[in-house]
Amino acid sequence: MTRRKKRRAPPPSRAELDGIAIEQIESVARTVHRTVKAYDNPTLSFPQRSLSNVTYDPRVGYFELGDGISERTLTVNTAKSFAQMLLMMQFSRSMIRIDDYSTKRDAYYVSKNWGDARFVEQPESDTVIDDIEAMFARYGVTREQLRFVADAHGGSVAGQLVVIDRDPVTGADVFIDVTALGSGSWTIPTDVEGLRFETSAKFVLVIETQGVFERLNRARFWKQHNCIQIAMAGVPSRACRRFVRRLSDEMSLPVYVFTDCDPYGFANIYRTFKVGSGNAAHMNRFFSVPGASFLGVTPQDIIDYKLPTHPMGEVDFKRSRDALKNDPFFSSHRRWTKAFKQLVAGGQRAEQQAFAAHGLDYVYTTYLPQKLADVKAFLP
Amino acid sequence: MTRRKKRRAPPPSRAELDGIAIEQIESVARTVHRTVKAYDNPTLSFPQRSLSNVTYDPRVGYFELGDGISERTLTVNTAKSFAQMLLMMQFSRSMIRIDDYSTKRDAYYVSKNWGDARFVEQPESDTVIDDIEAMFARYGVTREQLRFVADAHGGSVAGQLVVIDRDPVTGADVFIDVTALGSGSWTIPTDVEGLRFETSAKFVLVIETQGVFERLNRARFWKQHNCIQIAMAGVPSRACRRFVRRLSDEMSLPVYVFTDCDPYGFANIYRTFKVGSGNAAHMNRFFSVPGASFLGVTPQDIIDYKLPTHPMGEVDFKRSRDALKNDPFFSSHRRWTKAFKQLVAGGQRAEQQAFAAHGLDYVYTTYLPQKLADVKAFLP
Amino acid sequence: MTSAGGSRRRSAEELAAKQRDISVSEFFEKNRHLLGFDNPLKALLTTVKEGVDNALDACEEAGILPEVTIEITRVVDLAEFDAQPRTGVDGFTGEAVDVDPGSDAGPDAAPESGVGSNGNEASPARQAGAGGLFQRGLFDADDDGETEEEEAERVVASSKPGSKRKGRGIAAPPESYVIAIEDNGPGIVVEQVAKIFGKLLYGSKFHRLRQSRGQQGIGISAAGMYGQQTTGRPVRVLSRTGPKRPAQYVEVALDVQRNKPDVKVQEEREWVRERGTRVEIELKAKYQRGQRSVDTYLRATAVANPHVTLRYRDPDGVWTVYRRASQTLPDEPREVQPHPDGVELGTFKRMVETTVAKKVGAFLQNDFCRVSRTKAEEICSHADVNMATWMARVEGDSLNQLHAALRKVKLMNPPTDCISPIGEDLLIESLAREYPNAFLKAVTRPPSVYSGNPFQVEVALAYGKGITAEGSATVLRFANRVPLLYQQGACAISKSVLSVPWRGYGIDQSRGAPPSGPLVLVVHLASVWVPFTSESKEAVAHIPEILKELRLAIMDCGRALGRHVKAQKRQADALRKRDYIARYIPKISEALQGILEFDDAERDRTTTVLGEVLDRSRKL
Amino acid sequence: MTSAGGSRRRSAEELAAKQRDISVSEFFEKNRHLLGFDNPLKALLTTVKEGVDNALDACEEAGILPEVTIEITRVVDLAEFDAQPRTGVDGFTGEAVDVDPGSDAGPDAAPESGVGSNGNEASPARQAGAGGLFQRGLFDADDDGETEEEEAERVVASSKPGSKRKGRGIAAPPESYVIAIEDNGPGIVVEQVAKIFGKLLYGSKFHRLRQSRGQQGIGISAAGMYGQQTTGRPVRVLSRTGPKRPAQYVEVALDVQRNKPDVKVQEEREWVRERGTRVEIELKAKYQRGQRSVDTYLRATAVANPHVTLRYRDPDGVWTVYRRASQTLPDEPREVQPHPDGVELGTFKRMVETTVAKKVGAFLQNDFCRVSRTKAEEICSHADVNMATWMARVEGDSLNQLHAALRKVKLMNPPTDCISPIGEDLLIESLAREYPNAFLKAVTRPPSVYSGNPFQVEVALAYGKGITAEGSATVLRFANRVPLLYQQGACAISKSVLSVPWRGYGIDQSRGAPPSGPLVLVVHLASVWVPFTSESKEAVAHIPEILKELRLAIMDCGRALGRHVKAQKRQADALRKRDYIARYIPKISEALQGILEFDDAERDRTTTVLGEVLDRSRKL
Repeated sequence: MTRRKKRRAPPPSRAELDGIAIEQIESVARTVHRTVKAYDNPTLSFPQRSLSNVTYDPRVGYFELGDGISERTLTVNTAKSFAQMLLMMQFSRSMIRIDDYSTKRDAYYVSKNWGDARFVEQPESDTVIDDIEAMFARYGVTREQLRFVADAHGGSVAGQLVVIDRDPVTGADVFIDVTALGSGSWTIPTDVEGLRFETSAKFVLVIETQGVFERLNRARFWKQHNCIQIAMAGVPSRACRRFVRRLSDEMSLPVYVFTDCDPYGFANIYRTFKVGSGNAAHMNRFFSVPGASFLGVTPQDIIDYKLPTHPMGEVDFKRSRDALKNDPFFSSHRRWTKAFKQLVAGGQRAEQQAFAAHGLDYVYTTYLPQKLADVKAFLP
Repeated sequence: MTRRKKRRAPPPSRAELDGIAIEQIESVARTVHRTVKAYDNPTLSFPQRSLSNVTYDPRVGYFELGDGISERTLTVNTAKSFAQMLLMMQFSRSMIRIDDYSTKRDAYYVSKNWGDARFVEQPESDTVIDDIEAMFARYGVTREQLRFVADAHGGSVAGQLVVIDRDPVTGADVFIDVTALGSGSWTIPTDVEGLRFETSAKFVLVIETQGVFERLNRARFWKQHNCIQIAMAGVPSRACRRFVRRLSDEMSLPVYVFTDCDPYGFANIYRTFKVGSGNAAHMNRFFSVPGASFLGVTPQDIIDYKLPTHPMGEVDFKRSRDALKNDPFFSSHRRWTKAFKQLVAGGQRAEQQAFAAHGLDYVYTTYLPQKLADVKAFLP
Repeated sequence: MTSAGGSRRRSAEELAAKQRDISVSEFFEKNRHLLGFDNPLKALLTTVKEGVDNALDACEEAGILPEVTIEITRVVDLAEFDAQPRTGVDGFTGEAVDVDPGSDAGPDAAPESGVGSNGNEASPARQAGAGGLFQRGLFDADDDGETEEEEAERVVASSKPGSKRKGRGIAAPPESYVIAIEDNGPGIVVEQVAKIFGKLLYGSKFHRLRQSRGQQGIGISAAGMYGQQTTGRPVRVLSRTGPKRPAQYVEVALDVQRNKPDVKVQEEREWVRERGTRVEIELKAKYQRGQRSVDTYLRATAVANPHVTLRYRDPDGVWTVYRRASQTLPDEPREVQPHPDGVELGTFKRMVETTVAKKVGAFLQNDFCRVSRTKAEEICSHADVNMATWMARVEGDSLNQLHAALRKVKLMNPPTDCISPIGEDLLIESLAREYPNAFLKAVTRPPSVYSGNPFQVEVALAYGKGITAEGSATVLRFANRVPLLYQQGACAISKSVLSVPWRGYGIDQSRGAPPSGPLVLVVHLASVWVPFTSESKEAVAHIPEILKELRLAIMDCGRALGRHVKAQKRQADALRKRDYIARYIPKISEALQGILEFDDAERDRTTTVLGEVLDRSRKL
Repeated sequence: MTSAGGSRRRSAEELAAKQRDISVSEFFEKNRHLLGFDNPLKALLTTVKEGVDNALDACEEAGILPEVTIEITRVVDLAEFDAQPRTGVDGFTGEAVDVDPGSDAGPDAAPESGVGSNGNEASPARQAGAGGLFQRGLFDADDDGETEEEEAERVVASSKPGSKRKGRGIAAPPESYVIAIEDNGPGIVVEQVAKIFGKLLYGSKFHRLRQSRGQQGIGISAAGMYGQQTTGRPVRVLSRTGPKRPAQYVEVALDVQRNKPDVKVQEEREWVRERGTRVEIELKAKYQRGQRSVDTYLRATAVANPHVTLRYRDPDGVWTVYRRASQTLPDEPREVQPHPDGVELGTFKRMVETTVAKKVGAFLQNDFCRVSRTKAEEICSHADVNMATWMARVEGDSLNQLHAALRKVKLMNPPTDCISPIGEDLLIESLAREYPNAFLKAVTRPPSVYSGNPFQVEVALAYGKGITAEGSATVLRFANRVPLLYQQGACAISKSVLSVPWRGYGIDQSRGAPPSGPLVLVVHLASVWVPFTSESKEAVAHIPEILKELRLAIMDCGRALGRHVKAQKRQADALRKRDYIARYIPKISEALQGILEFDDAERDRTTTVLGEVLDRSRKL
């Protein structure tokens, strides 16, 4: 294992991050308290999380929240959700104080102690957490800093990478050599903020399916091509996106994404990965990977590699129309527009596994090497 | 890290396993060929994979296939599926020969080269693979030996364990110290047959949700209680089940399962984990973990720990009725019958995360230690 | 086969020899389904309906508060089981009808003076509307799983005696019934009895433009004809026109080939009743309870006729009494002249030929309603005809022009005293008896006109407590106070109910379906001429003007209902809000305390202030 | 309100003074929707129908192969736009009708002799069934999205001239049409013309038990009355009974109050036709193409009447000709005596009173059909009446007993020469012209009886090539060779089609829905008395006996269809299996070669052997 690169700029320490988060929470509470004492109705404001409040500027590189602000002024009708937001902020502050964290589901159960203000269904508490996340994202505080983490599987990592974690109990550094995990791989944890990296890899290959990831891992593809492989297993989790983002930023690595050739692979997976999603735009500044580019499978690959296909369904066509018409990312990239049009014209979609029709090893002996020979040709 | 136990009986080597599989495939093909040459209609026979052909004997410890046999005699109507079964066996043999493997999806795409005998939809090829798996399971050959592997996420491992894998390319031993992965964990690969273990752990704790798994991992629960933690993330994958089975068998470790308190957790997760599933009974002899017992959450825990609950839905009641009436496992264990009746009588279900209502650390500071103090009380 | 032009050729003369007159009774004897005698079940109901309609019309026209007794008696079929001759079933001896008011089993025949004070008491026999009237599906052909055709077929099928006659045609109905309808009306002068009951198309209502239940002079005599056809027995009538005159008993048959009455018996009889008429018709029929039964029909009749007392004895001998709720007769509808709107050329021509007016001006003013002198002049000027033109000179083009001119002048709608609606108050009273705790609303629309015929629409609804919330709303249809039990799907009333945007009023409604929820709708169409889709008077035709009025009336009620539903919701909201303040304000203070770590006194102060702030903003 | 017993009291005498006779024409003038004149669109079709039905009946009864010409002419409304008097629209001058057979635009009036050889050629004008007749939904009220009521409303609405008259009643139809129906029949003797066209309920068919299109003697005179009512114009008739007699022209109006003809003009005229009748009726109406149109009606008429030639000129002046496919007249249906089954007591009584027979035995044998001497004796013995009893003595109980006895004796079904079915061959020929490549099957059931009326059911179906496979099957309904266009849902024919288990015949059918797929059904009910649900003759009533026969006939056809579908499927299966062997056997050998690694020669041998093994097992 070689350690070619060191991290470039040290991220703020955990203690610093914690201090900022607590100060922001208290500041909001103080304003509310002050307003009440002045016999006025207090207001909590946070960015609108609707699609209409999203902008895309290719120079920024990810979907941004616009200036649209939701204000929740305390009235009879809002009393319950107002109380719930403040209670959730209080809960967040207490977690920071004792260095704990919770999933959305945990938080939902914690609310069961709030008496009448408890949540009846988890979607209600999820919404409040999302609102709070959006509120504090304006001050650069992420949800993870507020100590709300995702319960989702974080994705798998294989390849030329050493992750420097710390022991959660002792706080001592732990060096995880990802090359030394045999046929297995390393699972990305839900909170990746404190991780540091050492790597000699030249790029990160992000793969849609676990199946193709494992085939490449078995073949030690990452060794041959000196890279880091990551399996998203569908739409990437927040942790996975943040992990790749940090790898990309701090290790200056290009990121190549390899998905199925269908509107879901293009829009829901790749576009989300690269520029974020419209309805969670407040967090894209932390979670998008603007440095990513699209390796394949492209509609042209279907032709060039004579791939077995499936006819596109109605939902595929609808997604394509939406992407071409309503998605600022695709419409600002002519090559993507062309690719979508080619896809729709062909009416056929293809999967990563389709290369198996040419032999199980075809994908790593032929397709990927051929594509990697010309990374400039990747879709933006 | 201490290495208290060594594996007890060395499993057959890969080469031995491969030889057995190839011999069995060729034997079937030879019989077919011989029959044809005698101008007779050849027959392929395999165990019926229907629920009606499943038996449960608590002394065996898992659901077994009965004596029901499906015969596919070659006629005009069966010509296509007959050809597909033989072609799939040929494909399996060729994979063993070149030491490759494929997912079901890969196999589906490989069939695209079979001309008229190709599959149109993946469920068709899945069925053929299942039939072949059942056919060869009678000779002790697993699907993994036939080189068909699952595409599913295999589960995460943390705790007192060293996995001895081999480098897929060089074949050299690779030692993976699972204690040294920081806040992350080790992903179980799809094929666990060749793995060996070293551990000082006293038990294996199998956890339904990734969220609780991570909370315990962060708290270094496994260090404190000297155990191995495994996250199933829902119904356990074949790899996860086989991995735990081998840990249990070869390291003589008791296995404790920790799921939600609902019919899904009891029947679909725990029962599948321990005795296998009815409609894939041919593989239970390899994949079930008869040494497992059920730690919780039990219906009695709901009362004892005052857990927040959700009302059971219609589907929950239906699953409970099915379990009580049709499931030989539950009906042969009086304590489980009682537990189900208590669940139905209460009409409420509870999740692992529900302990968060008493504090985020309650589950590992209070609940689990209290339960582990009396493992004899675990449900069978 | 006979080849063309072969031996079959017949001359026009040969064919002409076969041409014959057909009497209207022969026609309807063969087409009795047109009059509602499709099957034995329906024949029973139709006969009761025609008898009750006639009795009520007669009483009202004579200015008498109606009391009608209906008795249905099952009789042994003499032809098959009994060779003994018979006279009368009952009712024609004084005792049988003179029901003892003190008898528990008998009908409630308390004197008029006592009825007022008893009006709201439960009567001893089965009381009207005892739970059953507004039960869902009672009037709803579509709700009960059995369609009208299936019902009819079952009736026919069950009337087949055994397998011996299998496949050889429809057997006669298995049972005979005597239906007796008795009223306290003015009686019928003896000379008219034969014609009224023994001749189709004879009556007082056809030529007048005035609201009445009967219209054609065909119903009761058709019932008599059906009875005669199926049992061979004539209609029996007992009638008395005043205390000083004797009661007259008449047995009259109908000579079908000539449509003429054939009087079999005519004699004086003793009768305890001072005035009134009793009609008995014996017919093959089938009696059955449930929807579209006589019981249902009478219950509904009582709803739409709160001024009527009905006493009913079913074939099992059980009496049911529906007492009147109102002591006043409805306003008497007046006759009107035809309105120029909707008078077709043919009718106009006939009016020109038969008028007594000498000159055009007078003709227009006298023979039409709503034509003043000014309007007549206007019409004449349009037609280029002089007001003083002699009527005898009106022919050819000038006639056509006059007719065309009628439609060019804007006229007032016809007068509406020819219609007598039930009225919003009485409708609400009727519904309130069933649903004392429900929301009630009634709307009587101003009269309107279709094809020159005035009509008026009334709608009442009940919503909420006491009404089943499951399934579709119940719709009760009435035409001129007569309940409509059959052909709900074909009726303009049902169509209008469907067309109203119930969701806008807070009522659930699936696309193309009736509204659902705890809702009962009573819809009444009153008109001088109700346009039924068939002579059996079961469904109102889809006349655009009527559909429009129905829709407006239903929407009127609907809007009131919508306001009620909204108000209910507002009230619930206000309660919820007060509750909110009490529950969530302390939580806000606790959360602030948790974050800012101030003391409990400050927390409580914050709670107090928050409560005041919110109370103030709630009032704004 | 007037209180009870107040000033409103009227006596029976006062009320009696208002009773009046109502003429049948007055009745139907007010109830014209009962006769199919609900709206202007339907009035047009009904008038054409009645005229064509009469023309065909007359020709057939006279033994003449019918040739009927139908002309519909739009006319300017004189009352509004034209003050000039008029006589006739056309047709009453020799030239207008004497169509030149060589003219391309004119109707195909080739002489009889030439038709036989031309029968299968395409005719020059629009040919019958040119793609449109069996198009799905043509006769299907439920398929076209517009219901009959909507259609009617739209018609009424669109006939309202402008907003000026908004809400003031229904305006007259916007257009007048003259409908002329001309036939080559026997003509009508001049004395009869007035009564036939100027009086309701006058005709030759009512009193006979014999299959005919018209039944009541009410249709064509009702059409005339409607025309007179809406345009004021009388019916115009030109008729000639033979080459030696002059043609007679009659203009006749109907005196509605007295139901009497009122002859306006009667004179001799020149006419090129040797024999025949031409009727012209002017009426307010609306013309529209599409389903339930005149065009559709005539096309369907041609299908069920292959012996008829129809020439039709639509309002745009375009001629369409439907040539006869058969040169033979259908068998002439005979009159029959009533069958004892279904004779009700009332009818029986009248027969007893009016018979010419002197004694009971003779009465039973002469006045009923299927009563032999033996059977008469049997009846008498059941009734305990002597065969020699004088008829004058039959009354009271013995009459009832005789009537009851009629039903106790097992009799043959009525004779069936009173019915004339189309026949299986002609039905198939009709369908084959539309679908030369489809599977065809026709079934003519043996005659049966309901209520003493003989009837017969025929069903033909076409399936497969050339028929749209989408949506429901097309069902064409006919009664006595007359197409039924309205009220499909209410008709016994539709019900029977629904009730048949189509899936058993390999045809898709959702629960409660009609069968679907490339299927056309022609269903014909012939009877001496077709039981329609209403006088407008649109739907057959649900008579159990008829439903049963319909079902049997449809199932007969269905079974043949099932065999056809199954045979098709077997054929397809065999093909598929041969294909299977060719495609998959080599794959098995290849797989075995891949596993066992034998050489290509062994692989090919294996393929050969496998093929033989499978071929053998396939044959077993």
